[in-house]
Amino acid sequence: MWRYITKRVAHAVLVMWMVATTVFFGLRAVPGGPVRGMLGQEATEEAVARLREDLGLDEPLAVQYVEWMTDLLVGDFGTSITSSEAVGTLVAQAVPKTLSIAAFGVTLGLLVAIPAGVIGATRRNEPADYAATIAAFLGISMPAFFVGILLAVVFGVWLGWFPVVGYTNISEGVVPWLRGIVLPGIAVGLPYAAGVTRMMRSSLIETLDEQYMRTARAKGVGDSVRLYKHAMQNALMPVVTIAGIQLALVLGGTVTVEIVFGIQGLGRLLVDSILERNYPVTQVAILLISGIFVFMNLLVDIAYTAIDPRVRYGGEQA
Amino acid sequence: MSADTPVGAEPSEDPDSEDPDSVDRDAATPGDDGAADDADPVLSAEGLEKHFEQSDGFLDRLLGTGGTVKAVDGVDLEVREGETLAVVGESGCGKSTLGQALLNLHRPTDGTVRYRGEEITGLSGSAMRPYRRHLQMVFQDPLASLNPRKTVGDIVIGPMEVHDEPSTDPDVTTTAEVRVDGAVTEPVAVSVDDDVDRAVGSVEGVAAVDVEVGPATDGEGIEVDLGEAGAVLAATVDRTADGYEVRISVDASTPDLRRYRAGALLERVGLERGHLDRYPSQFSGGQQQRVGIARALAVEPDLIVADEPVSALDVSVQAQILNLLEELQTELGLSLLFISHDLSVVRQVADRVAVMYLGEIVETAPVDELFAEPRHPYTKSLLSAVPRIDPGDRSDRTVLRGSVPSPIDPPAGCRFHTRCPEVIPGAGWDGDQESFRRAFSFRTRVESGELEPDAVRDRLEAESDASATDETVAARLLETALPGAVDAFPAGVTESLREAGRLVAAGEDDDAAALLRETCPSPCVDEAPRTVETVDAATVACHRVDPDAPGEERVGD
Amino acid sequence: MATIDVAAERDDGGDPVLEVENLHTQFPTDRGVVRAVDGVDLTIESGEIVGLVGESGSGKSVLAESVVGIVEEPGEIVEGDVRFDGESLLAMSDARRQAVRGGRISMVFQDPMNSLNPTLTVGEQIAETVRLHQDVGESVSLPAELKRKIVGAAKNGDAWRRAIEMLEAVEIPEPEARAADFPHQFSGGMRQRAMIAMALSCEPDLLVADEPTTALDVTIQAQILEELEGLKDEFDTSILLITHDLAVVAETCDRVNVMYAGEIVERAETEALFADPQHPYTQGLIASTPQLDEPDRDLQPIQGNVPDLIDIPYACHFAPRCPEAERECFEIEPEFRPVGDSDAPGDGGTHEAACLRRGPDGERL
Amino acid sequence: MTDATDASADTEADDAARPDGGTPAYARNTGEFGVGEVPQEYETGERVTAHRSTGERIVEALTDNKLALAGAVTIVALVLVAVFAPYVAPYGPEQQFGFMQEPMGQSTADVDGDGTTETVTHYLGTDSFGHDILTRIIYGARISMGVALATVAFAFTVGTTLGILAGFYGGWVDSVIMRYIDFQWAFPTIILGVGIIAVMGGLGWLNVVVAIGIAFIDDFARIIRGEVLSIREEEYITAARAVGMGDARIMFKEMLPNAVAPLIVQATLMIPFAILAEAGLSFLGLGVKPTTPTWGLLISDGRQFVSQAWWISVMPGLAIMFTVLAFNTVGDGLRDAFDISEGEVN
Repeated sequence: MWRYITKRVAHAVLVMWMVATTVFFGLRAVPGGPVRGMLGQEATEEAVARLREDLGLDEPLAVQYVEWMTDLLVGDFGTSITSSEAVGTLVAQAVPKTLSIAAFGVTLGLLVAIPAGVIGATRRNEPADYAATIAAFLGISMPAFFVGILLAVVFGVWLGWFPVVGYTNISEGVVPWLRGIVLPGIAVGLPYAAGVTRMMRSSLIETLDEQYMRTARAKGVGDSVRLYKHAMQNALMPVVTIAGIQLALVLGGTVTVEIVFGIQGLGRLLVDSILERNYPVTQVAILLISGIFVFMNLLVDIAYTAIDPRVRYGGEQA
Repeated sequence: MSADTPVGAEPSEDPDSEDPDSVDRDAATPGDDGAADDADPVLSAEGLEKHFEQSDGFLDRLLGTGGTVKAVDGVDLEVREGETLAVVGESGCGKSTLGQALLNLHRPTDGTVRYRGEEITGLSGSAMRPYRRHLQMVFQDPLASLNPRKTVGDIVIGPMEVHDEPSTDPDVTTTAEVRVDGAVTEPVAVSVDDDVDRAVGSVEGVAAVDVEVGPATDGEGIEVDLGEAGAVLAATVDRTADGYEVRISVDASTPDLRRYRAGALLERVGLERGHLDRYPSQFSGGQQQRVGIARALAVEPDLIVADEPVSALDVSVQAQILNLLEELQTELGLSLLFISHDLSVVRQVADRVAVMYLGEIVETAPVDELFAEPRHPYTKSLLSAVPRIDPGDRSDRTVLRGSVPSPIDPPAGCRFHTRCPEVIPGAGWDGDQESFRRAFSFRTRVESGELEPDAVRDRLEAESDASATDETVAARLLETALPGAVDAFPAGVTESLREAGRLVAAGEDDDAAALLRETCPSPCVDEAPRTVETVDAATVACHRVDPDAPGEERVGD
Repeated sequence: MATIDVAAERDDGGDPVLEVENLHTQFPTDRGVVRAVDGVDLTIESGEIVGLVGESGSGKSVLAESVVGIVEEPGEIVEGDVRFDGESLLAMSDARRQAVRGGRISMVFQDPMNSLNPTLTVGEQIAETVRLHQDVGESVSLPAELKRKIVGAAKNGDAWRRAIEMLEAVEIPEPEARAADFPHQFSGGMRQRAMIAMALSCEPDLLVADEPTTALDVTIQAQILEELEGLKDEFDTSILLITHDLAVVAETCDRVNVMYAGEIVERAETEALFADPQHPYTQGLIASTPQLDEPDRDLQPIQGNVPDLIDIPYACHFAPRCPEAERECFEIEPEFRPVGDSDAPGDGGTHEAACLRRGPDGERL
Repeated sequence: MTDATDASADTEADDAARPDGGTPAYARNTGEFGVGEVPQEYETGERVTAHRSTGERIVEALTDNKLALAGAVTIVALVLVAVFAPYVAPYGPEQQFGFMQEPMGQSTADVDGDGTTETVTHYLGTDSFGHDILTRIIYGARISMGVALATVAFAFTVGTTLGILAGFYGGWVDSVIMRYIDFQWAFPTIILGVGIIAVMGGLGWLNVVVAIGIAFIDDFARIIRGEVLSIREEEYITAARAVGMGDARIMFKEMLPNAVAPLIVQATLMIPFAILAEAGLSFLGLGVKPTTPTWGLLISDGRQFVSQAWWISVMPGLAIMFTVLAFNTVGDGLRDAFDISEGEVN
């Protein structure tokens, strides 16, 4: 088991290193150089030269690279061009917002998807199954920001249950914080839940046809025990993998939903920095979002060992 | 076990540019049974090894995880002209890997493979292609070995396209078997072009065309009927002074020729020409296997490696396929490497048998000798384990204990020592063979590390609700792991066995193993047995049979 | 779900352990109705090993599933009866039927690789059977079972100890340690032994073994068959052994039923059947089975293939492949008739075959 | 003799003890019907399961799965609407009417340029600039669908070739491609798209196609590699190698016909993701130029007016939903027809 986990951690570190390297080179590949990109066409040559210097862009590439890496490790992300605040502080405000929306979306998604998948599989071709399948289909077909807008219109504007704009920090009380992230959370969580429901349903249907389920039936095990004790854990294995992969949907969703609900999260930060050509912020934002994604997947991998004994207890004894 | 694909084989594959068939197929008269000792064997292997790397990806290698699976670990064998050599062994002994390694479908890790004396070890891609036409393969799963999206015709024609068949073979003589209807009075001389063997398959070096000559329906002259072959052959008749001259020549495009040959092959294996355009899923298991055989025959190979060809079939269909293989072998002079786990099928089909255990050949012998008096203990146990229909044939059965060890780290010395009922007592053992075997099996159990004293302690405490001392745990360990009574041993032995039990109970497995190695040593563990050539060209790898094997004179078993 | 304790009601009356009478099990498919079991009669006396031999597609596995009552959707038993110890299984209430299934009738399957649940330890899977059918005072309710699964079962409960005893009975080395292992840590042979241990853990009256040794090597098969015979006596269980391997039947079974295309065509004491096979299909099967000690005789295969079990029009299902078929064979249902010479050793007049061209002089075609 | 069984092999008569195909030795007496012969009235024609080519299987999947059929019809309608937008759309894309009219609302304008104003109904209402929303959606369909199909085509070609090479050759080729896929997988689609657009500078649909196209390469490559790996282990591929076929022939003649089905299903299921991704980018203002009316942009324009005129954003959103739903149902129907498991293609 520890071999599997160390392997996954090593893999995650490797991927993050590659992400950092790509961002480093991607930035330098901007047409006309990052500084020209930042200051725009009309900036004077000498202004461009000065900025290049204090951004350290004139040193040889290798030196820049080492510097970039060490800064990252130590957490010094440089300063934003437009607002000349330390990128670190900007990011520090944004991360909790994105994280809370994503976390709310994922937990809500799983709490809805797993039971829906089970109902879909156990009561096949009955009204409950059709309802779950149709809902899953709709969930997959709607972009997060559209769901966000719909929710904002219905629950925000018409019913007024939840705030439509803005994010209240957790420090000001859990309930207001929660009220603030319910709508964006659902908007982000719905497509995620849809994907997980479909996978849960088909995986459970396959598991119920397995040979060991017929053994359980031949042993006289009752239906409910057979479903929850014998089938569920086996059916969850592919679902956990898909839940990991589909996290990309959630994080992608937060970017657009933050715009809909006017929340200054990582996504918003990223988009604004691109529009303002504020590259130091852009590169850190991309790095962090990928970082969250890779870390979440690492958690999913570790959760997988809890579900699959074959991974926990190695190979076959003689 | 990640299959090891030929990496870097150049992708461009152009059948026409392959170098001319460098190996002249000396049409040795096929079908002469028994070993033509002077001629090279059709296929031979010396010290052949194939190991699979267990770790998949450089992260694994980094962390040094995963061992190597020694699927084939030093095999010598040869298949002679027109002979059926059977390789028999239980699942996991590496017989399938051996079959594929011989044909370079797995790149051998070590050792050499020769086809008619020429080395072909490790050849890949186009270098191996000329040899592949002589070495074909039939597979275990009838349906899975046929491409589901291709018609049976395409499947059988495939090999012809790859090897640019049907090409004429200068050594094959073409003749005509002429039957002239009585009504034709004048003499009829029939000549056959010598490339007609492209259309009609050759049997024992001769390609014969059936020609029927009868009176022409429209009055005068004659009419030639070539039967089915008429589709691809043309008969030109010209009138001469003293009768008729008929010339038979090939009159079809290569694709048509291939389709005709494919049709003939299907009929040869017991299917119908009409099946050419069907898909594999539209046939029964037996019929699918016949298509597999037809594909193997498409390029008239010398040798066919049949990997468990009948294991997936029902008994009655199995018999049909076995008879078909036998007929084809006698008629076409094929050599056959027959891989199977079913001893009754092997007895029915084989001329010589090689018994394989955990990557090594432990015994080879002509089939009658092997079944009449097997020499290697494993072969004996295998034979005795097979259930018999006729009660008369059932002798007392020696049932092997334990299961096959894992090929990742096979047991030291003779690989069968962990299960061998006739393990040889080392020097200084003054008890009888049976008591040595019992002590020795306790030793292998301790060495395998399977004994878990604390699980035994839990059980004892659960049963007796009193805390279990080392003494009671040791006693229970001995009771379960040592077959038979503890004290039925020569003097010092019982004491050291009990001591070993106590050591294990105290968690000192290594000391216990060391003590047992002293108490009951055996040459079977210290040294790997040599493969000894016994009287009638049979080989055995066992100390018992090796005249100058190490260790004390053997106690009569 | 209260456990109805059926163990106590074991009566040793005259009834045979199992009586199958004119059983029909069918599978409706879009191509037509597959008559997997097409009118089968079968009896098993107490303490007997009865063999059911036939090729794939003969319906023998469906017959086994019908007896145990786990026929998969959309299959169903449409006609006939299955009586266990004289009481009809089909008429039983679901709760009672479920108590019998696993408690007094248990089953072992062919494929050891995934007959055991990969997420539960072997000991737990056996202990579960014991809890379900023996009064060990451990609850089998869903919450209790889930707690056991998540928190881990108590290692000193009666059910767990019983599980270890069963593993020891089937000669699995170090049963205490192995009980806590997962199925993927067992070899094929050991998994099949664990299945047998599970099936025998409640001392059932009938063990249905569907090709138990087909997927195993011959040396492991010998071990398991030898153990099976020993366990039969130790647990006083009758066994229905289903296989396609004639030699296994010849060595292990007391009586044999030969099944072809949904029907039983011949039944007899084992010795009589192999000494003097009567039905053309049985003769064909024996003639096409390679035998270790008679290599010189040539195999005589049965030509053709097993028929598609969808509405076979002709009476005797073997007629098209039978070398002796007459027109009547296609029209008249072949009834069972005594065929062996009753004074042959071990025949006892029970050697019957369903073939118009066999039987006492008067009735033969 | 209709039985497609073993026609008596045409070897010469063997020794009498074992006539092949004739009556076996154990037969006690010879009946009127030999082996394989059946009386006339019991002739059961040989039941052969029909073989359906990939095309037939697609048609069959759509006909008997009602949902998939509905999806297919919607897609065809959408494509027609997109192609013939100028003729289908009630008004010109830039024509302006009353601002923020209710759906089904009326407004008066000089539509046909003859000086007189007519009353005009807006089925879906008008947006903040007075454009008719239905017209904008119809023109928007062109870009959204066009970009989506181009993106999938781009990702399909690059991703499939990478996947086949990695799957077939294995060894270092496989691990290099897999490392690239692992790395790219770390970026959620939108993030990678945004990043690429930032690097490429400038908006416009070509940048969007390349950005999302690159972002989808890893999905295609990973799934096709899995497919090729499983096909490579099949026995008929070992048989092809045993016959002596070269790598190129095995890859394209033996493997590809079997990989076509999952490829089709994966492509169909990726189109909706492409539509959503393009809409996302346009919504962020990083996609196409503001002048081109894609659905994402329409929603983004309507965002500020959500409280007064909710329909400006909702209507294009519904358009996206129906299109994506259609593709999903067709994709699902095909997946069932080719009986590919959900895990294989998601």
